[in-house]
Amino acid sequence: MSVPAVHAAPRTFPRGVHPPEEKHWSRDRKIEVLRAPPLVQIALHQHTGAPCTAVVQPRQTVAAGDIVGNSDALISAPVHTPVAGTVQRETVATLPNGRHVRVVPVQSAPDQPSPEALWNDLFGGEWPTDSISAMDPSEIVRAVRAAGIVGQGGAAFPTHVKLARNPKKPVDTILVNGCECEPYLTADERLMIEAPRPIVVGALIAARAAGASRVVVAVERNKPEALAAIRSVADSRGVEVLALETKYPMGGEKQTVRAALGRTIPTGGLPLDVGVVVINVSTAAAIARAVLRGRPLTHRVVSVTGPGIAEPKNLLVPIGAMYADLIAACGGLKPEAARVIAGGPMMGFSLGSFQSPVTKGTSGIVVLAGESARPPETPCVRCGRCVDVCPLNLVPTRLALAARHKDWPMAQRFHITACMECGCCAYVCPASIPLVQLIRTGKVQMQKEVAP
Amino acid sequence: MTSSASAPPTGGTTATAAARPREPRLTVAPGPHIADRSLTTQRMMADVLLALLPLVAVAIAQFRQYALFQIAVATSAAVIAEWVFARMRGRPATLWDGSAAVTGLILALSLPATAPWYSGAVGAIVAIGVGKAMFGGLGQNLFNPAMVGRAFAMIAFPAALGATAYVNPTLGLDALSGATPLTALKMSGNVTPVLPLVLGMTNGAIGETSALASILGGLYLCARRTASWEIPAGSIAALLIATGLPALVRGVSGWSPLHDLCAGAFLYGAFFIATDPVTSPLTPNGKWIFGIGYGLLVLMIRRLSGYPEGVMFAVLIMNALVPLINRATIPVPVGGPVPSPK
Amino acid sequence: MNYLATVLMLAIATALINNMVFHFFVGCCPFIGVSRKLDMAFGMGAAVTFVVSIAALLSWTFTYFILAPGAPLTTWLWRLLRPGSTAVVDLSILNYLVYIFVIAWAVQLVEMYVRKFFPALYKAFGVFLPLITTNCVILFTCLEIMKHVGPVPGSVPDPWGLDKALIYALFAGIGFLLAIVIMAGLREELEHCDVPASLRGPGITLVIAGILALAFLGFTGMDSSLARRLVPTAAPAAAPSAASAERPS
Amino acid sequence: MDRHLPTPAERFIRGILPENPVLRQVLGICPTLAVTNTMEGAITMAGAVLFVLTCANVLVSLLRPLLKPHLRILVFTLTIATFVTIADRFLAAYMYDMSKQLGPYIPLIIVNCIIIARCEVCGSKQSVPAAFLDAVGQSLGFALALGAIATVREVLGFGTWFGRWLGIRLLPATLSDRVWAPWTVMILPPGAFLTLALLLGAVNWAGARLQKAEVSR
Amino acid sequence: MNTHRLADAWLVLVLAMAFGASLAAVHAALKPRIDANKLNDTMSQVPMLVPGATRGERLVVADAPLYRAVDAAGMLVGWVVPASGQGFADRIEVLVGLDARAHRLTGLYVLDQKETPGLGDNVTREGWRTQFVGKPTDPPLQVRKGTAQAPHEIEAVTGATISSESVTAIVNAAVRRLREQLAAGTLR
Ligand SMILES: Cc1cc2nc3c(=O)[nH]c(=O)nc-3n(C[C@H](O)[C@H](O)[C@H](O)COP(=O)(O)O)c2cc1C
Ligand SMILES: Cc1cc2nc3c(=O)[nH]c(=O)nc-3n(C[C@H](O)[C@H](O)[C@H](O)COP(=O)(O)O)c2cc1C
Ligand SMILES: Cc1cc2nc3c(=O)[nH]c(=O)nc-3n(C[C@H](O)[C@H](O)[C@H](O)COP(=O)(O)O)c2cc1C
Ligand SMILES: Cc1cc2nc3c(=O)[nH]c(=O)nc-3n(C[C@H](O)[C@H](O)[C@H](O)CO)c2cc1C
Ligand code: SF4
Ligand code: SF4
Ligand code: SF4
Ligand code: SF4
Ligand code: FES
Repeated sequence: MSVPAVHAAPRTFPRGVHPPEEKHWSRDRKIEVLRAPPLVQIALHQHTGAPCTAVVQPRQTVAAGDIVGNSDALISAPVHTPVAGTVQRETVATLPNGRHVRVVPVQSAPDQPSPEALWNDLFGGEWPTDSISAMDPSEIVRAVRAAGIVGQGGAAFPTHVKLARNPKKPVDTILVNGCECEPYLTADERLMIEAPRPIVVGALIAARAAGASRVVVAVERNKPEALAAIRSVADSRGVEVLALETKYPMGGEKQTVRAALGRTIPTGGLPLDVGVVVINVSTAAAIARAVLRGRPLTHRVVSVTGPGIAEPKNLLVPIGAMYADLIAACGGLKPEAARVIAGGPMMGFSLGSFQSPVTKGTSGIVVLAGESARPPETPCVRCGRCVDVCPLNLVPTRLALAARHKDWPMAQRFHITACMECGCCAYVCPASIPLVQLIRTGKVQMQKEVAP
Repeated sequence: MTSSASAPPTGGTTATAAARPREPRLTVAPGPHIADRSLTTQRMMADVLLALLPLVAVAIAQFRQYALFQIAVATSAAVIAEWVFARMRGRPATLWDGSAAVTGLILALSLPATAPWYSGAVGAIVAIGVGKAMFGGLGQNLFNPAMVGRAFAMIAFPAALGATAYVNPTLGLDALSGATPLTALKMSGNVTPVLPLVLGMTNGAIGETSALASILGGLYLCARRTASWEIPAGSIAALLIATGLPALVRGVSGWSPLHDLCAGAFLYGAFFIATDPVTSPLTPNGKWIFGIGYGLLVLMIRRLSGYPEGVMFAVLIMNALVPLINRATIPVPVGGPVPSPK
Repeated sequence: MNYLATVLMLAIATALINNMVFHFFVGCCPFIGVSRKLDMAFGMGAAVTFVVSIAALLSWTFTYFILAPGAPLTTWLWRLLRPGSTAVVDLSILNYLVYIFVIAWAVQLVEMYVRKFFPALYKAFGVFLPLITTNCVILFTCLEIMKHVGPVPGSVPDPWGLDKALIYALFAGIGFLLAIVIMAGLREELEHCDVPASLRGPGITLVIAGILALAFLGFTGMDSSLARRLVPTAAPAAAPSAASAERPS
Repeated sequence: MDRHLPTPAERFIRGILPENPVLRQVLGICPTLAVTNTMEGAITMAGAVLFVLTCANVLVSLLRPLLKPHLRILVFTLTIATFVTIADRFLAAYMYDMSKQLGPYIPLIIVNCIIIARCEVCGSKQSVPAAFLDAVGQSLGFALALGAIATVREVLGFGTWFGRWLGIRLLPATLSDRVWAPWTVMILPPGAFLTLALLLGAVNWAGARLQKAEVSR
Repeated sequence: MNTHRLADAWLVLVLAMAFGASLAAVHAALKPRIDANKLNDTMSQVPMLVPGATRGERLVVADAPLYRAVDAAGMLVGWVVPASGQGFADRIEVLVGLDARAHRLTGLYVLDQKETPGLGDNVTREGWRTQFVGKPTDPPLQVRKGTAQAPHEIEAVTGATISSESVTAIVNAAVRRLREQLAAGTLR
């Protein structure tokens, strides 16, 4: 496979939208370590793939980093406890996306490591690169799986699956996704500024595992500080850093690969089909941690931000902490708060209850204020603005219409299954039609009704 | 469940948030949670009315009380008809989205100054009743309502809306004493100079006389993205190329491509009528095809048919082709079509 | 007059200006009944175009040689039976009977032929063929052609040769095809519209047909001005023919 | 043999409204649209259909014991074409004006779906009286529909009703056209389509109303 | 197999015979009347189109019919020329009346037209047609919008210039044809 020259990369992709960035709420807030809450709830299914089953018993005491759940399936990843403490009876919690999952609650022991110690253990200290070239790729993959690493960019796909070599589909490039194109969110940005080293080293380890000769870190142009921080580490290690146009959804992997490498991922395909593995910056750091320090994925950075939260912050939180804990740590909601969103405002889910645990895929909590509700829906005026912005060149209004009328031949004619639910179409629709929601339910219903 | 009005509400259920004693009112709704609010349906219609102001101004300057009369009759008839038909169908009143006023005003501006009261009224009632309500109301009509109404009125009252209706020297308005530029060309080969066509000093339908006013309003609409620029661009390009190539070969004498551009309702139609989002294609490619088709049809009807102008017919014929255009221009998704399951 | 101009004029006049559906109202039943889906509509339109051309060929031939007043074949036979007779033999009373059987026979023939030699084509529009026997587009076209067939010079205004009859039929079919395909496109769109219950189906289809008929009025006069442009010597506004204004007698 | 077939009287009544060929079955649309710009045209066409349909239906009913299935349609067509020719010649001889106005639409009765449909549904199955009354009922229904459409079109389009035969003028000829003018469009094809569409809509609407009223009772 | 089919079809054959016979009877009974109707369309106009004429005599010249208008004594008083051409909507068919030497128009009648009712079909109105009566045939007639000024000008029907021009062009062509034939001596 020929590798296109770097300067051939367009640094952007066609269509897409430019929502207000709104990063100022939290971009300058240093990452704070959240003290371990008295109780954490570790979801047994926080990734794409098969759920785990608990491997601990109630009342069993566990140390921080102990395994709590595991599965034999290929597409799955174990879960670990972020705190030392006592296991309690398994219960069920509802994740923000509406999925009901089994959770293992762990009551935190009174003595937990200090914030500084925790930070140093996870991101600080030295990150040597000299041993990487000697590592055994399958060994890396095994370590990544054992650490329970799944994508932290949103989809939460088990990372070891992506890194495992497939002779039919050779990988030439590891693309580290530091775009963070959702408005408001700043977790990845802060991590790049404060811990560039593990990110770059993790990417190099991933490249060794996947057999890639090239490592590229792609960051949107609106994060100059992060770009500089990554460059200061990357340049000396042969890692390329690319500044991409600021545009939503630049972080979607189809768009990132197109903008950074000039390659087009086929519909229904993966970056793998064009010789690329895409990993999020936090994922990269987690890989370094797992391989070099043997630490599982137990903590992640979460932005708690927006005009409706008292003190916007970037928090390093134990996976399993409750949304309520995070909100409380940020001074609580302001009275004018109107909507609380798990994730970014474009693709995230609004919360009805804060009694949900943070999972490996949680990137932020955005609290909108004031008149944030979308205006009421009116009839589609066929203006075609949704068509003008769809990054995948679909015709959203037709997809929504087909979904609404359950006209599956029409839905297929307009390629409904290609939609990645990015929300650009609904964002611009002058008639406030819930296009993404219609398309999403349409896809599910179609699958049920036109069984092969 | 066939009606779009019965779709689930987008904002609504108030969550019982247990986080704080002060309990803000929180809403739960599907994403995206932010919206580009610079353009709503209502805002689009307001934009059109705003962009039509220069045309209205020229109309009033030129045709005085006659222009005011046409605008008053057609616009109020359209708005009243919208209200009545919405009531008859038991649908929520849709007056405030402003689309009926746009239809009425666009229709009014396409009438001759001296058209009798019933032509505007019948035109507006047919526009809203047959052109819009029968198809299910805003957003669902397949033909441009204003042009449906105008076509009906024009064929119903050919003497009042046809070529002869324009010339009326007895009313004491200079603007009404000569034939319209297109009629003058068709009937006696007289060529009107370009400048009066641009400024709006000729006879014609009250809103069509000034090319400049149409361009000003039209550029505003395109800049606001209320109207798709591809449609006027395609139609103007098609017209200029189709008239310009023969002119290059034979040379220009008298009636030039510029005349074709500025005379009659071509620009008014290209910017305000062909761009009706509801009745034009969805994709940029489709919009180009639509615009080019409009331009060529106008030219063909002007040159070859019994009518001096072809805007209305061209728009209706292209409207009829929109479903076929939409079908032929389904874009290929980035990354190619969805692979068939196998 | 220039032959090409004649053909072009006849084609435009037949397909667009005097469109079968929008001007003459013939073929309304299939136009309403078979225009719900685009592929069906196309099949129906193609089948009609095909059959109407064949029916035109047959009916012109029958009319010219056998049925019309003074038709050569009939006259010859009559003279054979009654040498010396000078009467003008006229079988035109049988016109309608003959046409309807010619059409029925042509449909059968076409069906058999297409099924045998063009199975793909048969799949596309074969199902419509039997329906076409009672399709008035075909009969109407035969009747229009009949008006222009007169073996005796001067017996009809504007007599047509077989070529013109065939062009007329072909474009009559194309006009119908155009109308039904446009309508099908619109109706597929309409399936997702909130049309009042009492107008769904035939009602709204007729409303659209009315609007299309309005739109097609825009083509009025195109044939004659095209002829004038192609043949600049023709008199303004009209290309008068010297033929009689009489009906065939 | 008559398995719950409607009685002759029922046949008659049904043809007029409940199974009106145009308004309920949407058959015979072409002549309905083509000849209804004047009442004279509508009534003449309805008369021709009455003649052809009655003769054809009765004859088919008479022949019904002899009909072989595969030759049925052939016999229908032959019969209909013959009676249409007779009607056509009769008009040409005695109502030359109307014959010129209706032109090809009289011969088109041959392929009119109403007639074939009646021969199929009633003539070939029921007795002569039933066939006769069915034909008359259907023709009256046809006349009713044509008359309704022609009334709307002639009154709006010309301002007259039976203008040529009876000279009834509803709009004074002296009315200034600043006040009101006849609608030429109603005489032209668009008016025909729209009038029939609205009439169908009105009939459906009234039908739905009646049904609702019955259900609630 | 074939004979079997034929046996099946006896009803059709019998019917065909019966229908054929009845049609022949209808034809025989009505044909004279129908023919008279058609001819009358034209013939009954002759006295109106040519003053002094009482009847027409049908000729066919160069494959086209033509009528000699003769008075009661059988003397030639003028000609009636059938002619047609394209109008606004469809063909317009007219009869043109001329004096014996084709110097003046003596009448105009529109046999058939499909122009727009209320507009183009005003060319059939007597008020408009009488303009043609008495017009000299040289130079050819011309349509004028507004009031006619020269003797060879015809006022257009308001709102229907195209129909007016069509009729005028048809008349001019008919005149030209008759004058050519007179000049060539094919007619007397
Ligand atoms: C619309 C859209 C926007 C996305 N935005 C981002 C982003 O800003 N940053 C990111 O890391 N991943 C983003 N993703 C996820 C990426 O497509 C991709 O899954 C991820 O970068 C892979 O890395 P991971 O497996 O480590 O999460 C987005 C996905 C979608 C569909
Ligand atoms: C929007 C619009 C559309 C029009 N469409 C037509 C048309 O399709 N046909 C036409 O004859 N006149 C149309 N007109 C009117 C002509 O532009 C105007 O009458 C022309 O200048 C002279 O035409 P007339 O001789 O029919 O008066 C339209 C006017 C407007 C404002
Ligand atoms: C519905 C309609 C029907 C028309 N019918 C005719 C017609 O039959 N004959 C005609 O000459 N012009 C007809 N016209 C008018 C022509 O378009 C053209 O404007 C006219 O011939 C110009 O004549 P004027 O200059 O006298 O107005 C019709 C116009 C309309 C709108
Ligand atoms: C750019 C633009 C152009 C429009 N043009 C028309 C028009 O030509 N005629 C009309 O009836 N409505 C027009 N509308 C209003 C509206 O789209 C119309 O009433 C819908 O067709 C009704 O469903 C326009 C609206 C916009 C935004
Ligand atoms: S943006 Fe909204 S209103 Fe416009 S076409 Fe798309 S769905 Fe319809
Ligand atoms: S949500 Fe789907 S249809 Fe809408 S813009 Fe994104 S990819 Fe396109
Ligand atoms: S059989 Fe043919 S003509 Fe009759 S209703 Fe059906 S489609 Fe129409
Ligand atoms: S039978 Fe033929 S002519 Fe008659 S209505 Fe049906 S489609 Fe029209
Ligand atoms: S009635 Fe016209 S095709 Fe059947």
